[in-house]
Amino acid sequence: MEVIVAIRQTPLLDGEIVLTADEKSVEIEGLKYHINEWDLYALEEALRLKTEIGARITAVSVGGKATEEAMYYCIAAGVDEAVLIEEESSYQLDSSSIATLLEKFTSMRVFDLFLTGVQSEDTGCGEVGAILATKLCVPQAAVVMKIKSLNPEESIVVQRELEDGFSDVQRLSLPALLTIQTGINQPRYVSTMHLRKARNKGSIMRISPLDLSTGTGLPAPKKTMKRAFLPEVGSVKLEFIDGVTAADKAKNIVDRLYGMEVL
Amino acid sequence: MIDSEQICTKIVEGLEEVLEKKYISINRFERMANALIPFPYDIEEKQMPYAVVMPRTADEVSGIMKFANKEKIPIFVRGSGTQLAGSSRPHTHGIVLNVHRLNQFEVYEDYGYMECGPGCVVAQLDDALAELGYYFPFHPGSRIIANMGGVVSNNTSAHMIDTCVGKPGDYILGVEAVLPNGDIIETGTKGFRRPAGTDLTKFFVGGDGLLGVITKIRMRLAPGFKRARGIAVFEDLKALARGVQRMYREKRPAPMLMEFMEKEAAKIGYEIKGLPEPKGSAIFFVSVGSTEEEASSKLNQVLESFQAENPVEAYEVKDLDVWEKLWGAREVIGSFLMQKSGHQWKAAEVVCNLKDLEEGIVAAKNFNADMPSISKLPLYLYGHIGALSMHPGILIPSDWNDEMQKNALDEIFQKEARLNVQYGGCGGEWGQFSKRKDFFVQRYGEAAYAFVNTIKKAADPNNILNPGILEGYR
Amino acid sequence: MEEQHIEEMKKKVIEAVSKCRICMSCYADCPLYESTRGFVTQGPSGITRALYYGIRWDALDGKDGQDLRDILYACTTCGSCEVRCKKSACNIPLVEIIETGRKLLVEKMVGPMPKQIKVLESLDRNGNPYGEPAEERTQWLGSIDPQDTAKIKLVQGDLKTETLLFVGCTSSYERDLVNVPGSIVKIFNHMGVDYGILKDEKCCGDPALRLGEAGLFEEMAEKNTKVFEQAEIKRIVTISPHCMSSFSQDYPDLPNNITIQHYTEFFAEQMSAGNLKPQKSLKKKVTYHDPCYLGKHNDIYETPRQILTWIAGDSFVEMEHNREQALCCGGGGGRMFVEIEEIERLSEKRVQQALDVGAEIIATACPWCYSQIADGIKTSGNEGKILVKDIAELIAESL
Amino acid sequence: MTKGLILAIIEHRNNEMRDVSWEVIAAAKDFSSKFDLNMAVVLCGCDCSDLASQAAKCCSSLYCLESEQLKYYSCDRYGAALQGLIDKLQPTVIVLPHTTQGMELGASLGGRLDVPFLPDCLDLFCKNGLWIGVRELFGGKVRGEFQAALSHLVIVSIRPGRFDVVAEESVGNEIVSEKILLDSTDFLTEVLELIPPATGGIDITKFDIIIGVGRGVGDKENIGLLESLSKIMGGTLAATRPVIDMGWLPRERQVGQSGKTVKPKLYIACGISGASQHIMGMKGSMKIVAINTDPKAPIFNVADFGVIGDIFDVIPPMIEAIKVRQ
Repeated sequence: MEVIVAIRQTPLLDGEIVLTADEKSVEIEGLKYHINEWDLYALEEALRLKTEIGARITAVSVGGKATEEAMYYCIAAGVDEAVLIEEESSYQLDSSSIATLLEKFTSMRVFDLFLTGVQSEDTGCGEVGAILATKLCVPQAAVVMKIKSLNPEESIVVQRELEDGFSDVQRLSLPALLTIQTGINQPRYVSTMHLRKARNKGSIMRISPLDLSTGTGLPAPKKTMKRAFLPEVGSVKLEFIDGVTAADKAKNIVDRLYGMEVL
Repeated sequence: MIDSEQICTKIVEGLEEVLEKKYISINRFERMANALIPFPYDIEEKQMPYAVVMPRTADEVSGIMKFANKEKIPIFVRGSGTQLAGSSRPHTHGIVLNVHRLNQFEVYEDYGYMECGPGCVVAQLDDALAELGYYFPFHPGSRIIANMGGVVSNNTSAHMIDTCVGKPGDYILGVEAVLPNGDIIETGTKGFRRPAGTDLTKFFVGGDGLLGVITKIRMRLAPGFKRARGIAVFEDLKALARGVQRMYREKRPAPMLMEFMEKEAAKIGYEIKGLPEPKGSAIFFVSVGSTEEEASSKLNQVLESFQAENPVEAYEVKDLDVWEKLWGAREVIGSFLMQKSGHQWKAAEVVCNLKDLEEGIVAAKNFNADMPSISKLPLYLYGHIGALSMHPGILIPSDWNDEMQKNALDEIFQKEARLNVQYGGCGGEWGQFSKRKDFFVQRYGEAAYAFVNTIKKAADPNNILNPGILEGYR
Repeated sequence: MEEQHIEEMKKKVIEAVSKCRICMSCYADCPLYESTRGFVTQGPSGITRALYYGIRWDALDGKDGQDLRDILYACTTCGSCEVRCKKSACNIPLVEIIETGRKLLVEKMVGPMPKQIKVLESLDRNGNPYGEPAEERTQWLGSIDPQDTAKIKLVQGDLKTETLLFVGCTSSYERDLVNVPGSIVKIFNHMGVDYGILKDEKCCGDPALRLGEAGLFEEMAEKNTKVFEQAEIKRIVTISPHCMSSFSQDYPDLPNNITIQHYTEFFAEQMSAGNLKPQKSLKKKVTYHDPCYLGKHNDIYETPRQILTWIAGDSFVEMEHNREQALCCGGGGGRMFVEIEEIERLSEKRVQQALDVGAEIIATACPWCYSQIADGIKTSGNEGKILVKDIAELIAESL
Repeated sequence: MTKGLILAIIEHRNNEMRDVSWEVIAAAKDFSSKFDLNMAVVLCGCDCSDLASQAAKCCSSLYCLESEQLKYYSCDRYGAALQGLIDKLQPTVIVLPHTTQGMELGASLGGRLDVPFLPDCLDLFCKNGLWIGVRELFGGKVRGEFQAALSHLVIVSIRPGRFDVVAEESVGNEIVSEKILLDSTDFLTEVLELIPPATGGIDITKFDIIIGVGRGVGDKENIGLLESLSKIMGGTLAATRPVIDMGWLPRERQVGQSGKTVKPKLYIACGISGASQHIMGMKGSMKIVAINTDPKAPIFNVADFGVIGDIFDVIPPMIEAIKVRQ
């Protein structure tokens, strides 16, 4: 059974977010990167299928040199093949361009199951999976929290997490695409020794976007970020409770709440 | 793996009402761990328990037994698992009932007795009672971990000399036990005068775990003793044996403890403890009395008997440090030899009669001479000579495969049986069945063995409780 | 056949465990067995035999792998079982076997416990196991006596120092422990010792090794060793026994001309040399809790007691379980980072043992023991009846 | 040049209209007047006539695509059904709520029609013929104006809870309902069942006072502190998704997009940074107090009162203060 899992490296969110001089986007120089949290769960789900039914796993990512680190992580974690669609300015690509590149790549191979994360921590669009499935004309299910059963080469039954505690169960014929929700499994810890071995001996299959016959260079983005700004914090009604020590603030907030008979 | 999935879940569901779910484990490693015994050859597939349960009360034990009877699933009771005749290893699939949580302990000084659960640890009780000035009859080598349920079911004397303090069972006033069908009964008395006529206590104290699960033990609080300590070194084993024979024939007061170490063993022990090399086999013994003087006078009477066999030396040890070293010497031999050789220590229990002790001690010294697979292994002789009990200890290589280890063990138990039958003695420490069933039949005959089976069949028609112990196994 | 180093680990475990005679004596001293439900796999030979069969049955993956992981990571690695096994049985290296099992499970991507993964990530990213920012490492200096901080040499770049005070992560970041490094700095300055503290001190790596991440530990050890060599350090004084134990027992190529000392060793030396004399003697009854990584793992039992006798004279009392028999506080072996169900909390039992000898202060010499015992005092409702103090605090208060 | 059309796709589940549907109709109304567009609403389902009449009360024209095959939402069925209507109506803008259904449907329609899709927008405006959506980045710490490429049609999904619910006005309700039959051969998915939320356990929506537990609590052991605060206030504990994922509190206490929506009298957010998925589930509370060490945390965007500080320093004195008053 052939499983492809899409990975993306996103900047680490802790710490100060700084805008570029032209306020067109976020300053990404100097930010630390890690694998998008949702994609870690998708990768783990793929590896679970490998241990349980011997599926063959290919990890694919669109990114620049920095993304090599994520590819070595996937190799260390146990994927059979790591593919990097090398594009240094990948941070400017929007979801549909990435989906198009992935579609061109995927249509060159045979696959039974394609896994992506529901969305990425930074842009939070959650589009790539849906666009890709539509372009590949394969059935899709979003926000999957459990693979209930799998009949290789035939169909897969998944449970999807909906709002207000609802969930639904869908059967999809294979090949199919799933977007994976966090909490579906417990991602493994990849040890330093495995990472070191992957970096020394692991091999990343590199593809240039141009080999993906997208005609004139990179696919045109469907949306581009024109301006970025820091939202002024606090709603109009926000009042910060004053007080020198935490204890003073605690007492003041309790007094205010009693004053308004909320308590 | 056995297709035990459904059985395990059936057990968990069946026992859910009986005891807290978190004390029912079907974790594969916990099930294996409850089949561990001091013979560390691998667990066979058929010995893998389905589940482990840890009841806290007699009612829970009763519920478990009733369930097991209904479902025909064997129950194997486990305390610390240190019994040296292999009774703690399940012989077929079943449920292990671990008594660890049945560890209530209460001292009723106004009644003059204490009550404890089978899961109490021997050393903890011993220390607690010693602090209150009471005597504790159990003193097995594994006291720091052995459970009361085990020592009482075996009625094991170990170091304690029967002729001085009797069997530990003599101090037990009564028990509470759960029968194989789940009924809970109480036996014995709350007074000191134990029942004349039928006293069901005896079915459980020294019952080899055949007829019921002990859930409470009531034991008399006997006053502690004052101690006097002595040592005697004899040129050769025969002289040592004659000394002991003389002690009994000259009606000397029997000591509470009387250990001996044959020269080779003593040499190692003394060396480790930094004592000068012994000039022969040594006896260390403790005489007891209600006062120091009484203990000392008893000790000296025994020394008089020893003097008559012209020992290299024989004297009362006044200096406690020297005594600690001497007594400690005996305890370190086992670990020292194992650590030096990386092999594992296995001992037999040869018990002689008084008349043939001289011959018996020599036979014990050459214990492994005529046994095919263990004759070339090093042998060290020590034991509780005051009770005419001797431990020929052998170092079995730990890299021997399972089959070779089992053969070695078989030969040890076979030779032990042959000598005990020859000298009319019997094991007083590790129970009568499991790996030693053959001795019982050779010594007491088929009729006696059949009689035990009849009692077992009556009490446990479905053979639910500890199957395999009575049948014995290789 | 798996990679070579995994096969080696398996072989090492099988060989070591097959020497175990299963005499079960180690259960008499195991704090885990004593404080949990009392399953057999919550005791030393049960844990090692579980690993043995995990390898024999090739059951290191999936559900079995996770069960084995939960068994192996519950152990506090206190070493009490090894003390017992050496004295009365086969001297099996039980802790080493358990830690080899952890390394095996980490390489098979089954270990460590889920909660401990963020500890390893934080060690790698921030140089401490608590997820605190690396640049706030010396922030604790802000909350101690300014005269003391003024005299401290913050070692950075090519600055040198002969004696290094290695503060450690817990003493640096744990807010209610700030008095411990504060006291040590006060004592150092009181004696006029020429010493430095690393500006960008990083964790010694001990938690990584205890959790079985040998590769990460090697990298951290290598980096720290370079820093020590570059600063031409001759003596490292640590606040935590875990750092001292790691430097002296686990660091592969620390130059042997560097003396590694726990601060009690250094202060005892100074006291007997007359450079450090307690002025005020401690009136309150004080007892001493032996940290496992000071006592059992490094045989340092008498030095801390010497200090306490100097300070408290005969109001220093011994608990029933002391030195090799001391009860573990439950914090070692990665247990500070994961919650293991305790039916009877070890820290509470230890507090009770102190109260039983009438102690008003429990002195110890390890930040983890300190937090565990402080917690035990709170949860057992003994606040006000007894206090936990680090020996450094007592020394500082006696000057 | 005839006026353009904005088409709103509304959602229902378990035979009930979802709140977000009223919000999306309100947004469509707002955009249609702001950008001078006609407006229509479309509802897919099977025998949903009463839902249609309900919706029709608030919009002038409503299309109801009915088919047994549309009983449950699945991406390919709804996509196929809507494509027919879209070809017919040639809308300029399609707007739908950014829910699990909306995000999937919007993106796949975008892929299917090869038109731009602006997901999870806080606002929408138009500058010389180009549509621009305001979106959040980095969990709300930054916002960006995303301009869609020039196209005859743009699909936009709007952040739930961002627009107020539309008021009912009895407008001339022209309902165009069409029974449609889709070619089932190209359906490769089948919805087997819809599972309602697990009953039993505590229903946090019933409480007036809720204490929200976020990742800032640090460890399961520290939840006891918040437990005592909620007990003394007579409230109950709720939690964000990461806290539930780590198993510190049961699933039924999860507030947010994939958990419950609560509207208590008082919601105290402890150590919650304020991810949009969580804010969605609690922003309707009457009074919101947020306790966080980071003054820039997005939670303060919805809070009435902000307490800057560590919850371990603030909450114990709060408990004391309340004890004193009781």
